[in-house]
Amino acid sequence: MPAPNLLNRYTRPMEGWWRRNPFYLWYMLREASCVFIIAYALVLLCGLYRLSQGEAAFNGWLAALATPRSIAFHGITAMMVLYHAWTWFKVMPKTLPFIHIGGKRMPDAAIVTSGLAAAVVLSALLFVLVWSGRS
Amino acid sequence: MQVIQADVVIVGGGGAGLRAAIAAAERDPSLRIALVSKVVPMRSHTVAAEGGAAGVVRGDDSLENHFDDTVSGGDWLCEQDVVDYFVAHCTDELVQLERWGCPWSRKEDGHINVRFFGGMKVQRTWFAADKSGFHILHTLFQTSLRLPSISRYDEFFCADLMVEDGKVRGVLAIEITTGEFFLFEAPAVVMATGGAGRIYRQNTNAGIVTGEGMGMAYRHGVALRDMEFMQWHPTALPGTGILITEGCRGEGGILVNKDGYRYLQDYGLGPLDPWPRPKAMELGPRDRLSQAFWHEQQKGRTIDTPKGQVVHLDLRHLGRKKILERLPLITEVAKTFMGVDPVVSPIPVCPAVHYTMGGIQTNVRCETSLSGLYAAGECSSVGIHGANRLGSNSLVEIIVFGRVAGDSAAQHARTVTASHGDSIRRQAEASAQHLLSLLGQETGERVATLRDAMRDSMESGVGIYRKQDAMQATCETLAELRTRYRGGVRLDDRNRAFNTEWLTAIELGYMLEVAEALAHSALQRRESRGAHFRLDGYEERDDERFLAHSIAHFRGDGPPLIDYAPVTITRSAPRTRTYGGAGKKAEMT
Amino acid sequence: MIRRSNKPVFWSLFGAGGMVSALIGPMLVFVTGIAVPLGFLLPHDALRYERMLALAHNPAGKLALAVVISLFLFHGCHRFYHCLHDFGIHVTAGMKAACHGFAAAGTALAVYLLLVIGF
Amino acid sequence: MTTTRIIEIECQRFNPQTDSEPHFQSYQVPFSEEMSVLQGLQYIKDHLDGSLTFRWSCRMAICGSCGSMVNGVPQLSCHTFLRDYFPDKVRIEPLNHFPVLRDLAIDQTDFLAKLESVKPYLIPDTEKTPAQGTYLQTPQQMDEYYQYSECINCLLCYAACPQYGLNKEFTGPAALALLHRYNADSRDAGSAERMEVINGENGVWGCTLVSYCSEVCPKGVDPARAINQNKINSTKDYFLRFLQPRGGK
Repeated sequence: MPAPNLLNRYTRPMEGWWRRNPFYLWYMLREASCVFIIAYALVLLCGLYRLSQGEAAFNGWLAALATPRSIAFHGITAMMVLYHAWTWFKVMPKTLPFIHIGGKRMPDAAIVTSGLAAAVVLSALLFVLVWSGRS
Repeated sequence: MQVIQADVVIVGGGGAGLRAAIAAAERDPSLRIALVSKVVPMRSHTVAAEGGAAGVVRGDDSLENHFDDTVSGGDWLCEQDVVDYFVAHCTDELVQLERWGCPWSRKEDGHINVRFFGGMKVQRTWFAADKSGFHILHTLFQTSLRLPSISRYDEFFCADLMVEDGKVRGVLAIEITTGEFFLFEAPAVVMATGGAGRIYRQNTNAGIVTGEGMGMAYRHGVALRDMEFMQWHPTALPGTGILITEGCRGEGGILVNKDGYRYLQDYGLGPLDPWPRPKAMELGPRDRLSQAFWHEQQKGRTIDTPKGQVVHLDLRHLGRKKILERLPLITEVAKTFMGVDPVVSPIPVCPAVHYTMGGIQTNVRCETSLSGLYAAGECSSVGIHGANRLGSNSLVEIIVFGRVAGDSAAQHARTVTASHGDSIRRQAEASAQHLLSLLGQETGERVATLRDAMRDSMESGVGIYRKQDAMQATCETLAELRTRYRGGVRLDDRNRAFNTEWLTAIELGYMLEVAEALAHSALQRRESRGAHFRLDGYEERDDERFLAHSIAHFRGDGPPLIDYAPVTITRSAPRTRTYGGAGKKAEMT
Repeated sequence: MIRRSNKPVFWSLFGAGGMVSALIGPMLVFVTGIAVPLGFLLPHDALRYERMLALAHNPAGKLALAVVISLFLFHGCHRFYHCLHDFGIHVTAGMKAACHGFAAAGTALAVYLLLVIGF
Repeated sequence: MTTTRIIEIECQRFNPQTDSEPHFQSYQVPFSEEMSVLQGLQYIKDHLDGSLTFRWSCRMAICGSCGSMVNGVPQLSCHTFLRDYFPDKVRIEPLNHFPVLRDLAIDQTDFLAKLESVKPYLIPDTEKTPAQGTYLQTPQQMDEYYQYSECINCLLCYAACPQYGLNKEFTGPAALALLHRYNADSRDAGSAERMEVINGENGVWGCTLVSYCSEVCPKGVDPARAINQNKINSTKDYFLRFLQPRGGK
């Protein structure tokens, strides 16, 4: 048989690649969180617009927030943003150079933990701030 | 057939081949250098070397020490002038690697760290954790990328040498992807194809270590020297033959038999204390350690496992920290392939074929008897290993003599005028037709059948210990296997593209011939020296008759012709090889 | 010569937004979208008009609001076009510009509104 | 001896001379406790079907030849064991994202070109001769780059990286990890030369931190980290050039 000069090459298509492995599904879920973050920013923007229009308008916005549909949306958004936050801190060590403390390399787990701790502290502060303003 | 014009063709992309390519390219950037390798360079077997490379750096060490360790380790079968050249250039080459980025392990102050290896008086082994070969290979490969005059032909299987009028004229290779033939025409060819450990069943070598480079030179009339000297590594994993580095013992690991007894003290390697101590006990030379295992097995003091007889390599006393820091690869290998964590249990080990001391005969300039053909690394016999290679000498051999071979070949290529290639092309066509005929065989045996028969026969006839009858039987078996091979192997795969079965069949043809050269060299050496140990009345070294290199000459379909050549002895006359306490005494007197 | 990517600009904004949303995002969504509207853990009037207006009048409050809205948008929009790419949709320069433009427009609107609200 | 069991190994087959699409073929392979997937393939090659094509060499996870998709996960077949799949079957495919040459053998030329593009060699300040001795480098300085030097180029990370699958121009995990290995080496002065690769659209910016590359790496190299800390370096480089237009040279 003569040596073939032009050989077929087969390259597997990428269609549906994210379904091939659970790792990719979790990645896609993380990326999908962006839609909810955008939507939430628009909700806030809308609130700011209503605030600029006066008390009645702003109260309308507040009332809209209390509708079941809005609560459901914010429920899902909260979960997605929470997942985003978790993945954000989990990959944080990968975005940093090695940190040496006293000649020892800081373990990745410590970086992840400090990130999560910062989130917990700041979230608690935010909660207290809002809570302290109750009438 | 495609024809490629080059000035220097280097066959083999391991440590020696890459070092040769770099040397040739640096010597003369106008040379066209073709690096032909059956695997992408970083897959070469250099990658698997663990322990390290010897180079004198400590104030309490000297070139003389390195010379003595090498020559006595080689049981005085070394070319002493070559060893002198070698030890004088080791450190420079290791420093050069460092300057190219090799991550040698360091001391706290930033200087290179060195460790003990078997058969060494003073710590001299440069190491990069226990991945020294890996780092050397990748450093050389990556450095070679800087040099535009090196053209790489990755996954080109070199199948034959082109020779005319006693001169090498190039090589014939198969592009593995397509199965197409390529003729590389060049006035200088460097063989850097590695050893032949795969002619044995139980070995530490990668699947590509099949010795066809030796076989090609041999078939074209270049002698194979000292082939009977195969090194068994005393510590490999049973079953797979995966290597457990000597570095383990350098760090203080001990070998014990089934009674937990450090049996090496019974074989002239003791006393036990102090430990670790150079050239004694577990840091004795590899041949002695492998032989001691054999004796323990005869006495029924080894441990019986489903994968064969083993002894235990115990590292536990070193402690978790040191084990993980100095021997991370071994820890991982033992866990994965044996399910043993060296921190908590001893590793079961047994000897396995490790290194081919003999090979293509060359002089100190890596020249062979065939004009224009050079050889370096494990495929060559430049003369530094003698009858038993000292641990840590092979990794440094590939860079010292890889460089020499590259330099010599470049120089040769500059002085020789290119000739027209019509007759060479006809020769290449003929060779290609012959190789292609293997593809068409309708009848015959499976490659694996012949290959396994060869391996079993090598294990039984030319193993750690050798006897006349068994060696004779192996020689006969090999002759018969060669006949059967000529009778035809039948391939399942008749395609040209990426036909690895076809390549294995070509390899097998060369392997059988190399195996035959080995077996006959062994049969005719009626003495015991280094790694060649006989139990049939020739247990002693016989300097009267055998202080000589065996030289195997190819004789077509018949058995090889074995003759002998003198050993160059400049200043170290043969003495008794002594290790352990006896060694201490011998040195003092 | 390899052309330099302009990603550093948008990646910085993406990263800043990702960090802010990771640090306080979940709590912010919980407070404004769940706790206050339901009166769960926090009273209904925690976000009452006067208090929010005071926040928007305060320079630090203005900054906080602008930063949250803007960075959330930049973070989300950057990731959004990567998402399109991941789904095998070819992302043109125009689509990238549209994504970043959307975030920039949202930012501009927020700043404008904060100025309208006054000090 | 341990008892011999039979496992089904299903291999993707593709012959470039006759096939336009791959298909699967099953083999019944007897195996023992310590047998790797590679040994299973070798058994097939030796005894059942000599035409099955795959690369292998060291069989101890250091040469990087034998990467393949084992039940959908990029693995070194010598380092993956049949016992872990029995009694289910094992499905072996060539590494994802690469063109298939034949059966399990993929075309690695694209990777080799990318490796070369990152200048993976020491670019010293001034060339010195061996006579001048070695550089000094403390263990802590080594620690900055050593893990990235442990890459065996097995390409599992490329098979794990959807960004490489979607965009073949992306330089990819192993090559960028090696780039960083040299940049982080205290002996090297070539960072500025390599910055161009980092800064490009297909340099570190082709990565979206899926980080599966680091997950599948058999040597703990963590290419995702090498890439993503360079996003910060690239960003600094982007803005600093406005402050010092000739900076970095």
